[in-house]
Amino acid sequence: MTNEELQACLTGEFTNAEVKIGKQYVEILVNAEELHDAAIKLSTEPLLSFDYLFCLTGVDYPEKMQMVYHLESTKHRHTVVLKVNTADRVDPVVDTVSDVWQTAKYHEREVYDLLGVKFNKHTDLRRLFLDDSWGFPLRKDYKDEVRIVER
Amino acid sequence: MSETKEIIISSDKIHTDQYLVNMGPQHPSTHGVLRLLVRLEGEIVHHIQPHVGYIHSGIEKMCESLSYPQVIHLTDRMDYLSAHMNNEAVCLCVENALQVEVPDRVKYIRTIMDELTRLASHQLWWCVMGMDLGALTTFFYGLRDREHILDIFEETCGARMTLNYSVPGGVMFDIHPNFQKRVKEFITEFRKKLPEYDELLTGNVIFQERTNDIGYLSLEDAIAWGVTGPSGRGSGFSCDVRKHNPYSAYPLVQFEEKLDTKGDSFARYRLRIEEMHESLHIIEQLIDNIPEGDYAVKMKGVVKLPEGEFYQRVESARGEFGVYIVSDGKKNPYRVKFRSPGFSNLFALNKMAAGHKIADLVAIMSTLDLVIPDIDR
Amino acid sequence: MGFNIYDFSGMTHNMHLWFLERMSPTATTIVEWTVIGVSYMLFVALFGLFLVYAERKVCAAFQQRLGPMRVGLWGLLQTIADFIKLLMKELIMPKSADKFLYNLAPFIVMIATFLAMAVLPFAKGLQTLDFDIGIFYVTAVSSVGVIGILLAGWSSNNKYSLIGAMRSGAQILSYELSVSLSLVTIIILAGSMQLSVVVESQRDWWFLFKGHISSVIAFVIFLIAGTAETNRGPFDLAEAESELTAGFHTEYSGIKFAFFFLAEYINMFIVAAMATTVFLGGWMPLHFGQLESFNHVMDFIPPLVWFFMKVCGVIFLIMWFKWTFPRLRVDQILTLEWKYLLPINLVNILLMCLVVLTKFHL
Amino acid sequence: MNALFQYISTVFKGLGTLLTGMKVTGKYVFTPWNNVTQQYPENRDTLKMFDRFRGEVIMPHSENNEHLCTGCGICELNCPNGSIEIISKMELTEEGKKKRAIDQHIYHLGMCTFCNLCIKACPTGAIVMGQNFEHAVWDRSKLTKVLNQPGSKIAQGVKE
Repeated sequence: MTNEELQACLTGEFTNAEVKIGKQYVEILVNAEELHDAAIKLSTEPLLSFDYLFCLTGVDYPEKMQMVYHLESTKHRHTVVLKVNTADRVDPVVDTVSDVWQTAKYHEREVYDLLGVKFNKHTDLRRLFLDDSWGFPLRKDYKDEVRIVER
Repeated sequence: MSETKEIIISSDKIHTDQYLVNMGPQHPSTHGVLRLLVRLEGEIVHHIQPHVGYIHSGIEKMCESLSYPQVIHLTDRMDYLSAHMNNEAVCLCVENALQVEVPDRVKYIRTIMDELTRLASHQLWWCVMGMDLGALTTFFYGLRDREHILDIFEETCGARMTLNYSVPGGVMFDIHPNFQKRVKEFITEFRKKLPEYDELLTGNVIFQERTNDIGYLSLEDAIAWGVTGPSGRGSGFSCDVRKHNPYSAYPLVQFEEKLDTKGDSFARYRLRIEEMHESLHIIEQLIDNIPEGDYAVKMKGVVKLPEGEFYQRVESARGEFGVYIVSDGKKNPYRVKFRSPGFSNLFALNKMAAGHKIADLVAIMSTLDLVIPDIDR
Repeated sequence: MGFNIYDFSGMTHNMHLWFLERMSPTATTIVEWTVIGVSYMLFVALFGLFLVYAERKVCAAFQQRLGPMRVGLWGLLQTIADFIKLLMKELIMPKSADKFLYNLAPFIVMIATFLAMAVLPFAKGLQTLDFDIGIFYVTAVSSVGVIGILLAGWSSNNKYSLIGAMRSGAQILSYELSVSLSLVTIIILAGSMQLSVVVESQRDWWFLFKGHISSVIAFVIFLIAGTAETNRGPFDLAEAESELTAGFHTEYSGIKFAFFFLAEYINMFIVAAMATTVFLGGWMPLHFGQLESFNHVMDFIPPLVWFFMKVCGVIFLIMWFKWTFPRLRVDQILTLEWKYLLPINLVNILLMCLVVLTKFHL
Repeated sequence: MNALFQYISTVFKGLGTLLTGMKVTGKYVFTPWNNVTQQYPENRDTLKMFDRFRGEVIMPHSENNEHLCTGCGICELNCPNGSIEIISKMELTEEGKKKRAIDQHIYHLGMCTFCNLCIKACPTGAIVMGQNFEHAVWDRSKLTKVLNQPGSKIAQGVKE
C-alpha cells in the first residue's frame, strides 16, 4: 500500500486519531487511553496487519512525553509510525503493547529505564541497564554533576 | 532487581529440583559482558533471563550534545563489527533530512565497504561459532582471512575496526589507489578459502549433530520478537532491508535474499555462510565499475538538520539497524535512538534455548551472533 | 652393570644383585622402590613438560601460528617457565569448599596415572610390573582417576565444577567399556593379558596388521574411546571451556591445578602407550613377517626409540582430533558410546573370534 | 536389514566427514611455511604502517621549526571528546598589528578516539595523523602532549 492509500485506510479505521503523512512514513497519533485498542487493531486488521514492531522509543519533549512505535507489515510491506502523547511529563503512564508485539516487552523496559515511562499491565517492568538508584538519563532535565561534563 | 523476585516472576511455583546459574558477566562464551541467569534442571535449560547493561555507555545521551559528524564516530563503538553500516545509517539519515544527493561514486564505495564489513563480521562470527562449539582451530582460520579485509580497511580508511569512514555527504577519503586491486585479490583468495570452512565445520558430523534441530524459532516468533538479520531469515522471516528498503548502490546490484524455513541453529549458520558468498558476489559486481567523480559533496561546516523526525534503516551484519533522529533545527540532535539488531535478537534467546542443554545454549547464542555493546549501547 | 640399549633386563638384574650384595633383602626392596619411584616422578615431570610444549607447538602448527617463541630457543623453556609460575602461585580455596576432599582430589588423579604407568613396557626389560593380568590392571586403575575428578567437582562448591564432574563421571564410566572391549579383541588374538607376552607375540607382525580389518576397527575404537577417557579433544566436556569455564578444576590454582593439568597429559601418554603396546607392537621394531633383511635393519633402532616414536605418533593423532573437531554434547557422547561404539565392538569381538578360530590371521 | 544398512552408512558417512575435516587441518600442519604469525617486536624495523593509518595527531614542523597552525581552534571545536585544547596568545606582526597565534596546542592522547575529524576540519592542514602506534607509557601524564615544538613559529604566508 502506498502512503496515501494507507492514510485513507487508517483515517477510516481510527476516527479519533490524527493521521498524516510525515517526512517518510504515515504517522498516526492516538490518545493514550486508546493505545492498546489501536495496537490490537493495527496488528490484526487484515488490510493493515502490522506484525513487526521494529522500533519502539520515547521522546521527551518540553511539555509532553511521546512514545513512538515504528511498525511494519511483513505481508503488505507498508510502514506506519504510531505515536502517543502523555500529558503528564513527569510521571508518564501508557498501556503496554508487549502482549501485541512481544519484542516490546524489553523495548518498554528500556524506555522505562531511560525515560521513566511506566507501562500498565507490563508483566516484568524493571530497569534494564541501570540500577534502581539512577534517575532517568534521557530526560532533558536529567543532571549528573559527576559523570556529565558540560561543554 | 533481586534474583528471588525473578524466580517468582518467571515460574508459577517453586521448583526444588532446579537451580540457578549465572552465565556471565565473566564467561568465555557470552562474548563480552552479557549475563544470563539460567534456571537449570541437571543440564536442561528451563528459563533464561538475560541481564544487560554491563557495558551500557549512554551513547544516545552523549549524542544529544554532539554534532552530527561526531555522532557518526560514536556509532562505530556500538556494533564494532559492523561499524561501517552504523556510520552509513546516520549519514543516510542526515543526507535524507537535508535532501542531499550523494554522487554515484560514494554510493558504490559505501556499498562495497558495507559488504566488506559484513564479510569481516561473518568471518569473525564463524570462527567464534566454531570456538563456542569447541573447535578451536576455526578461530584462527577465520581471523586469518579477516586480516585481509582489515588491511584493506586500514589502507583506505586509516583504521581497522572503528572506521569512521562515512561522513555526511560522502566518505572521508577517496579510496586508496590500491583498493580495487587488493579487493580483487582478496576475493580470489577468499573464494578458495570459503570451501574450507564447509569442509572443516559445516559438513562435520559432530557439528551437524550439534546444530540440526536445535534452537527452533518459528516464523511467528521471529516476527513477534523482531529477530532480524540472518537469525530471522533462518526462520523464514524475509527482513533484508537491502531488498525491501534499498539504499546506496543496492538497487543496482543483483543479489538474492537467502531464506530458510527450518528455523534451527543450522539454518542460521548456513545462511551466514551463504551470505558471505552473496557478499562476494555483490562486491564483484561493483568493484570494477566504481564511477569517477567526487568522493563527497561539499557540505556546510556545521551540519544542521531541519526540524522533524527522521528514520533510516540499514542492514547491518546482525540484522536491521535503525537510526531515529528527532531534530529541533540545531546542530545537535534533540533525540537519537538506535534500533540495534542485537537487542531484539537477544531476548528471543529464551524462546529458542529453553528445553535444550547448556551446550546448546552456547551454540544457539553463537548463531545469534551477539555483540554486547550493540545491545547495551 | 652390563648396559645394553637393546635389552635392559640384564642391567636391571645386575643392579638387583649389586644391591643384594651390599644390604639385606628388605633394604634392597626399599631402595629399589625408591629408585623406581623417583625415576617415574622424574619421567612424569619431564615428559609432562615435553607434552605440554609439544601440544602448544602442534596446535600452533594446525592453526598456522608459531606457538611459544620467546622463552629460550624456539620457546623451549616456555613450559618450564609456566611450571615455575604455577609453583609460585597462591593456592586459593573457596571459602565453603570441603577442605579435605578438595585437597585430596588432585592427588587421587595423580596417583591413578602413576598406577597405570607401572605396567607399561618401555623397552625390553624396562618394565616395573609384569604380571599376567597387565591389560586388565591398566583398565582397572585408569578409571580410578575419575574419582578424583568427581571429588574435585563436588568439593569445590561450584555449580560449574559439579556439572563438569558429573559429565566426566558419566563419560569415563561408559567409555571404560569400549576401551576394555577393544582390548579384549586383541587379547583374543594374543591369548594373554601379560604385556610382555603381548609385545613379544608381535615379533613377526604388529597386531594392527595381524588381525586384518578386525584389528583396525579395534584400534580406531580404542583411539576414540581412549581420547574420551583422557577428557580430551572432542570429548573435553568435563572442562568444556566455552560452556563451563574450566569445568571441574575451575576452583583450583597453583600446583594443584598443575596436578590436574599434568595428569591430563600423562593420561594421554598412557592411552598412547597402551595403543602402542597392544596394537603397534610396543617397543618391538617394525617387522614384516618373513622379510628377514628388512626386519634386521629395523632392529638396529633401539626399542626405547621405537616405543617413543610410536607413542608420539599416537599422541600426534590424538592432538589432531582435538584441534579439528567441535565438542560433542553430553547426550551425544553417550549416544556415540552406547549406540555406536559398543555394538560395533561386540560384533568386532565375534569377528575376531572367527579370525582366530579359522587361523585366518597373519 | 534396511535399518542395518542405514546404520552402517551413517557410521561411514560420519567418519568420512571427520576425515574431511582432518584433511583441512592436516594440510596446514604439514606446510608450516604458510604460517601467518607476525613476530611483532622483532619485526619493528620492517613493519611499515599504511600511510593513512591513524596512530596519533601530530603537527609537522619544517626544518626552520615552523608549523602551519594559526591557533584558530576549529580542531578543538570538532573534537568529540575534548582531547584538543588550544591556548592562543596575541602576537605583534611585522606591520605592528595584533594577531592571534598558537601558544600551546595541547593534545590528550588518552582521550583521543582517532576519528580524524580534527584533521578534516583543519583549514591550514597544520595537523596530520602520525603512524606511530606504540603509545604505552608508565605515567599517564605523558599522554598529554604539546604538539607545537618549543620556540616554533607559524610559517610565512599561512592565513586563517
